[in-house]
Amino acid sequence: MPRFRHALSALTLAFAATLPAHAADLRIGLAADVSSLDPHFVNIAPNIALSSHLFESLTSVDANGKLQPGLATSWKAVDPTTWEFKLRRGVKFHDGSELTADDVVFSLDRPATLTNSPGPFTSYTKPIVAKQVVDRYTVRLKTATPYGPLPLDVNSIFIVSKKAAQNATPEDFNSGKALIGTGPFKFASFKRGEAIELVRNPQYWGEKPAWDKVTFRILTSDAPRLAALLAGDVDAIENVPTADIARLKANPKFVLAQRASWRTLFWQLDQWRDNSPYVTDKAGKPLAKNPLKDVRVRQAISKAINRDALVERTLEGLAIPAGNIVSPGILGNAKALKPEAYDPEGAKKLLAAAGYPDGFALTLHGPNNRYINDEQVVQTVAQLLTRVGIQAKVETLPLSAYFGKARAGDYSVALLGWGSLAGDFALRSLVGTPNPDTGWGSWNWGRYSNPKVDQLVAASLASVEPQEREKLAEQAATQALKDYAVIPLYHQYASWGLKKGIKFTPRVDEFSFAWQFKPE
Amino acid sequence: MNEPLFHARNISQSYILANGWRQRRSTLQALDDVSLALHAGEAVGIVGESGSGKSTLARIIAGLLPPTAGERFWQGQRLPDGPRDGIQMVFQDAASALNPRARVAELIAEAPRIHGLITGDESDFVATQLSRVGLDPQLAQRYPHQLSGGQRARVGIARALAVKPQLLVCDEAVAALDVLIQAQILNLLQQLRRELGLTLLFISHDLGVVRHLCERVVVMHHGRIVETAAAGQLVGLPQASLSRS
Amino acid sequence: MSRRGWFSLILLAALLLAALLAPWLASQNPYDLATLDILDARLPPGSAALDHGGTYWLGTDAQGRDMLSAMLYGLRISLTVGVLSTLLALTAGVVLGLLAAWHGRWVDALIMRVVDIQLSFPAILLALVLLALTGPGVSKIVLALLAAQWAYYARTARSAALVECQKDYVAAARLLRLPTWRILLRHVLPNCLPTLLTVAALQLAAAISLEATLSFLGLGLPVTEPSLGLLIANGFQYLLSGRYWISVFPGLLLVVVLTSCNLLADALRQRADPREAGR
Amino acid sequence: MSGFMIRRLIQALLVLLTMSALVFVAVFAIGDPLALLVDPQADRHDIARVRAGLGLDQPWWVQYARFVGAMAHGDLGRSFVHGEPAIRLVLERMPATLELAVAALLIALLVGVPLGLWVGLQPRSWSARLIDALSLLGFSLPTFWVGMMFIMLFGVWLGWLPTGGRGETTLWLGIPLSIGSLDGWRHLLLPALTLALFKCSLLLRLTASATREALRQDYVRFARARGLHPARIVFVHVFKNILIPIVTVSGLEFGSLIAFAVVTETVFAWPGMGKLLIEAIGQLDRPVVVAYLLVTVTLFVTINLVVDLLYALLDPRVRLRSRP
Amino acid sequence: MSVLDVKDLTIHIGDTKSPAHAVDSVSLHIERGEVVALVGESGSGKTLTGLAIAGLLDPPLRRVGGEITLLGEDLSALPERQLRRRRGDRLAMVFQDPMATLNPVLRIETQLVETIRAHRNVGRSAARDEALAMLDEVGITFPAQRLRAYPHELSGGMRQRVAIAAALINQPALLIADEPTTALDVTLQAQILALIDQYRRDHGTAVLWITHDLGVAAGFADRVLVMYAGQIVESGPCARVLHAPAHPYTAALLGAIPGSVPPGTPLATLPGQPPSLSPPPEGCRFRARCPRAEAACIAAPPQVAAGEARTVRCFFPLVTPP
Repeated sequence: MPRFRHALSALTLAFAATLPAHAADLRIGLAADVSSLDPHFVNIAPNIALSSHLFESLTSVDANGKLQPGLATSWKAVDPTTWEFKLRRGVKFHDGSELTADDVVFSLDRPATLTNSPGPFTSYTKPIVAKQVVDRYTVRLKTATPYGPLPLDVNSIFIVSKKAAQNATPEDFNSGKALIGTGPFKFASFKRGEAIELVRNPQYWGEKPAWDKVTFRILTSDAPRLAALLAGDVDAIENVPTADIARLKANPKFVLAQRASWRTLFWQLDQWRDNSPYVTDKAGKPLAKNPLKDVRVRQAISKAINRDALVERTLEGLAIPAGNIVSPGILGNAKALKPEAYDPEGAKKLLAAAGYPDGFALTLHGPNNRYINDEQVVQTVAQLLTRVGIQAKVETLPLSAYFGKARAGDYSVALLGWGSLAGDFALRSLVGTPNPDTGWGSWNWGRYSNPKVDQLVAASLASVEPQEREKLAEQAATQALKDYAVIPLYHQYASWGLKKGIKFTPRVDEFSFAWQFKPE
Repeated sequence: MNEPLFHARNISQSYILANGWRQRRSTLQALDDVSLALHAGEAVGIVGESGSGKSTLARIIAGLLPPTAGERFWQGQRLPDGPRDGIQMVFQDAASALNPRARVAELIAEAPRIHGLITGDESDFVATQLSRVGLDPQLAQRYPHQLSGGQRARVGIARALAVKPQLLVCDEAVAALDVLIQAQILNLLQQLRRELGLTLLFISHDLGVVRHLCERVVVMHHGRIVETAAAGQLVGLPQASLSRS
Repeated sequence: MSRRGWFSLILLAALLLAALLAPWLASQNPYDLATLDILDARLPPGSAALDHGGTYWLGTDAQGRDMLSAMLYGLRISLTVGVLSTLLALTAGVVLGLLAAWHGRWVDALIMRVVDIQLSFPAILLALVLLALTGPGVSKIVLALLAAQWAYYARTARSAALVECQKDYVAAARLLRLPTWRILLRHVLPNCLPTLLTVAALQLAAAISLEATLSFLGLGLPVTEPSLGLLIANGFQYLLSGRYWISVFPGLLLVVVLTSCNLLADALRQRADPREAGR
Repeated sequence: MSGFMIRRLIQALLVLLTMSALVFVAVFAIGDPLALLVDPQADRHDIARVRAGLGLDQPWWVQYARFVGAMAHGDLGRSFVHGEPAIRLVLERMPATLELAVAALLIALLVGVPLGLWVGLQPRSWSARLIDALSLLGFSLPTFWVGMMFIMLFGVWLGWLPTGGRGETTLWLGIPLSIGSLDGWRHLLLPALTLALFKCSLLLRLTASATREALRQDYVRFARARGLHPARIVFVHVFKNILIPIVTVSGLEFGSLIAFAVVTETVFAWPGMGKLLIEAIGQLDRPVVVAYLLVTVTLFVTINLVVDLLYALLDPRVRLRSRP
Repeated sequence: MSVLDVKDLTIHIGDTKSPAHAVDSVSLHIERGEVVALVGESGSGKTLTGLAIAGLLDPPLRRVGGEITLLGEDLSALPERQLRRRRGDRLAMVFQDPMATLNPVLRIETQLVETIRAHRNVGRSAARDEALAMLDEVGITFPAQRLRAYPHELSGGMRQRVAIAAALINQPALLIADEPTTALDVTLQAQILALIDQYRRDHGTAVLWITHDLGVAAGFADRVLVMYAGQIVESGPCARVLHAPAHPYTAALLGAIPGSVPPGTPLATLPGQPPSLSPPPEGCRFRARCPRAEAACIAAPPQVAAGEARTVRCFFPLVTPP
């Protein structure tokens, strides 16, 4: 074999030739492992992504995050607390049986019965207090109070075949026995931690996918995943490592598909304690009061962050600076809110005005294995804060430890990334006044609390009128960000690497759906 | 005056041998009901082939090894287990009997210093002890490996004598030495015994050496004393067929 | 000692010195965020800094940190962790090993059973689980390494001490009625030292390597205290894209450290075992 | 013999109990597995329900006592994340790890022993000095770094071998193995080499010093005095003696190969038990961590036992004597 | 014709610049059926002489001169391959420690049979029969059972018998015995001596017996050679040398044996230690310890004065060799 020196082209030449893919086969390298094939067992993205190939929901979401008909062709609120869904007729499960309203009710009931699920889907089914089968193709769902996002919520609940799933165990799902859905693909095989194979469902009601067979390879480490693409072992990968974006772009054998995703990263700042644990003066002594409670300080921090440099250098262009809590195009994104301009002088002035002309010291906390280059982002921000006089230390932890501590309110300034298809949803969790009983503010680590915001969010969630809901959600966001309830950093990019000759429509929710890959 | 200086009564020693794999235990009787009395100023030899138990007996007498059964008496007083002032030992392998990381001076002076036996200057003390065993006091700053075999043997003797023992147990003290050096050490022991009035228990597999040095000889075989006699009148020794010409 | 031994000793001394003097040798304090400039991120070796006149001889990392400075400080941490855990484990192991050898019977049985159990479980797994328990940090990794390594020293110290205790000079010391502590510390221990030092040099390398490995796995040190292992790990993602310097240079330094420790161990072993000296 | 086995088993049990207690405390102390798994929108009741469902609402000692009780019945619990019996997840991954470890051990033996013999026999030749120096280097290279360098060299610069994953597997006696296909071999080679390098150096140095030691023995001199052919002296007299430490050490090192597979599997994305462990630690999937420990401890005990038996087989001095 | 004839054997230790002259111009010869004892203190060079004759010197030991003739063949000129064919066949050697000379992991049978088959084209089973007979000849009871045994299953005395059997199995003309009884008890010593003596009588084997023990030499050897500091200082028929030593060193050795004087009286001793041999002292190597030394002893090394059957390397011998 000749010795090639140019790494990337060498790899392609060497392997693309030796391992040709079948024309109608698609192999995708996934960045996260699928832990269970039971579509109702754990509510985590990799599982949902896979289940979406085999199952469908009443509603669906398109690449831009907009709600579309799914197994229901239409839905409407017949009264403020009752939603009626009309089912698509003639939809067949993989075993040939027809989808009926019974299957829908069974599927909506099922999450609550899985008692040992570590991440149940019950938060989506809980608003539904009653389910009513009107006829074979019509279902009515009742809520206790007016609830606008219900059609979006049911998008998360996959409709399974009652017959197949009724007495199935997780093992039955993982072996494929109970994996009977209506989706565009049928289950073929599952090698845990390695690969999942699906084949085309010829009876699919909608547009049939272009591929006879789809293989998902689990490649959780960045380098091997990229290498697999370069070597031709897979035709497409998700989550192209930032370090390799530029090289992939330059390589004519490959195509990069990118778009801003739904995930926004921002800082949560402690706004409830008078003595925040990680905020001190520069000598490490406690301060008289918590500077983060002062909106000028929060604004100063925002101004001190050079979002352009952060995006350009630390993320290698894989993000866009953010001034909003949800990404552009998503309900609740207020176009008037622009990213805060980099203004270190202004930041210093604000600090001085707030009574901290010499700054103070704080510790930034963040995860080190969750978001793109998260650890680096925290360090870069620390660097930038230090330049305006806020002496910043960095502490990053693995996700397993981080989220638990962050939710317990252990930190003063902590990094969080949030992906949501609706602004009011996000605001409810992130800036709503915390209330464990209602689930409001469950991720409001800084315990920002503003009744006005709460009101606007509640109104938005209760409105079953889309336009009105959008307006209210934007108002709520604008109000929260005016208070610097959180400090948005950027909207993360999602990127896919594709072999030339394959087209892909990038999705805002970062999912890699096989049917959205098409041969050119 | 008939009271012996040291008396060992009904000493027995057995070891349990455990087989690592099968945990089957067997007992090895190293000493079987041995009694021995040593009178002040006397030189007694113990001979026997290897495995006859003579070295075990020496260690029990010195207090290095607690016996399985039996008692030791010092001037009529029962001795507890463990070493006792007044009994010292000279070992077979002088190389292993001297701490390789201590200088000669430290080897000799360490114990007397701790027990408060040095009244004057310590280097004088060491010099005296060295000259007594016929060594040049200049050797005090040497390490054991810088000495010849004969010099090491002398240092071993000097160390034992430095704490003023009354009973000196010599366990094969000359066995590893070439015949010429052996002769020197034997001469030295004899001279010291005369000068200091030492009681000597001399253990050896070499009957010639024992006969040369001791008035009384004890013969051991398979852990028992099979014969005790004045050195000149020894009969019935198992290895008599090869006594030296 | 052999030429190789002296070479390794001098090399180690130089590394130690470099680590000690890191604040004066390094052009930048990689922990002082104010000296970093994100705009200098990931510059190749030999690049000039954008705003001040300096040169990044070994390039910069993703934060714009001078690699050479980061490596000097990383060396400092790696050596601190290695030396500290080795000293602690050596002390603990020696005390327990001597105790077991001298006392024998049930004390020996108890200590050695624990040692057996400990040694039947690979050090890396034990350290891994312990670190997962305690979280990252210099003191925590030192504790984890101590827990993972003391048993080696205890076993070595015990067997060496047993050999020494069989020797007649110990019997002579007992006959001379020297205090037990004196016999153990002044007579037995010095004679066990050559063996123990050999093991210590080997285990020093093992400790540094283990720390690097654990940091690589994300379980060792926090990102703000990057040891050589963490520097390597941080550069891993840039390896395929050709920005090798972020990972390769700290790796080379680590290899030099480990090799010199092992060279020293080799030389010490030859010294302790004169039969090996002819080589 | 049986006493010996019983002692070993008790030892294993103690290791397991200690380690699993540590893991229980660890998971309790580090964080909350639920924080990772529960849906972000979940409210307090949801979380409490899940917590109780997994038994995580109890203090760790209660959880531990329950675990020990269940373990006595052969139940190690279900993975929090996967919902399947934890032990099955680990066993599923075991063939990949064992295959990697066996391949590494074979490489280490096939390369290390002959070279070590050469170094031991000809310590003064320049080739032996070179091999000796290289082995010291190999001994000093951290496994994970070697893996990275291999990926860079063979995967990226030269493009000869894949950089990760397991490749194609074929079933042998119902166990998926890589060695049945070229693709499998190509994927196995780099991780196996990485894992083997340290052990190879270790075995090389061990063989060399054992050979030197054996050559100094009187029996070698006596064999020469009897006019035996040098080849017979080396390959029968010396080799049979050095085989004893080689087999003992390889056996014991096999255990550490399995442990170090954690690193190699992470670097090469090799889907074995080690990678599962790291993932499980990351997700605080306690049952899987404990099951991993159980499986490895069992493996280590078995290995130690096999080593003891081999030792007895090779060294007549410790052989079981037949009843007279 | 002598079985063995050694002329001016010289052995150096260490580097070429300042080697220790461990063995210096040693000459000796042994007749068929004769037992020659080579006596000396440790470090006198007696073992090296034995190893050199067998061609078993390894670096840093070097034979730098001398001729070794075995059965009329000059061994010193032979390449190692040829020399190997002689070892174990025409000449054999046994060593001091019976615990270490047999390979612990090979059966007795293997070690005996390989020795036969290394030199003679004999079938495996025939070789086994020979081995059995040899074990019987060296006085091992239940030889068939012992043949299957491993060395550790035998006692020390039995092991030395097996080693001797392995050495003698090809009926060598010369047996070099390097202190084979030192590690054994006196009773066993006597048995081994008797065994070798018997074998010599039966087969006419010449024996070079290396020992530090004049006592052993006295009862057994025909002739005795006394070595001091790498040189043979006296040689002659055993009885005459021991009865009337000519060299002062020999006399000192005899005088140092307990029993040579009445119990309680001092033994004769020599002051000092053997000299360093790198380089060896000028003149007589013994002079520093010699009670008879005079100026002449410093000036030049004494030449060997040879009588009919005795030699002595001394200017002032105690008796003149006849």
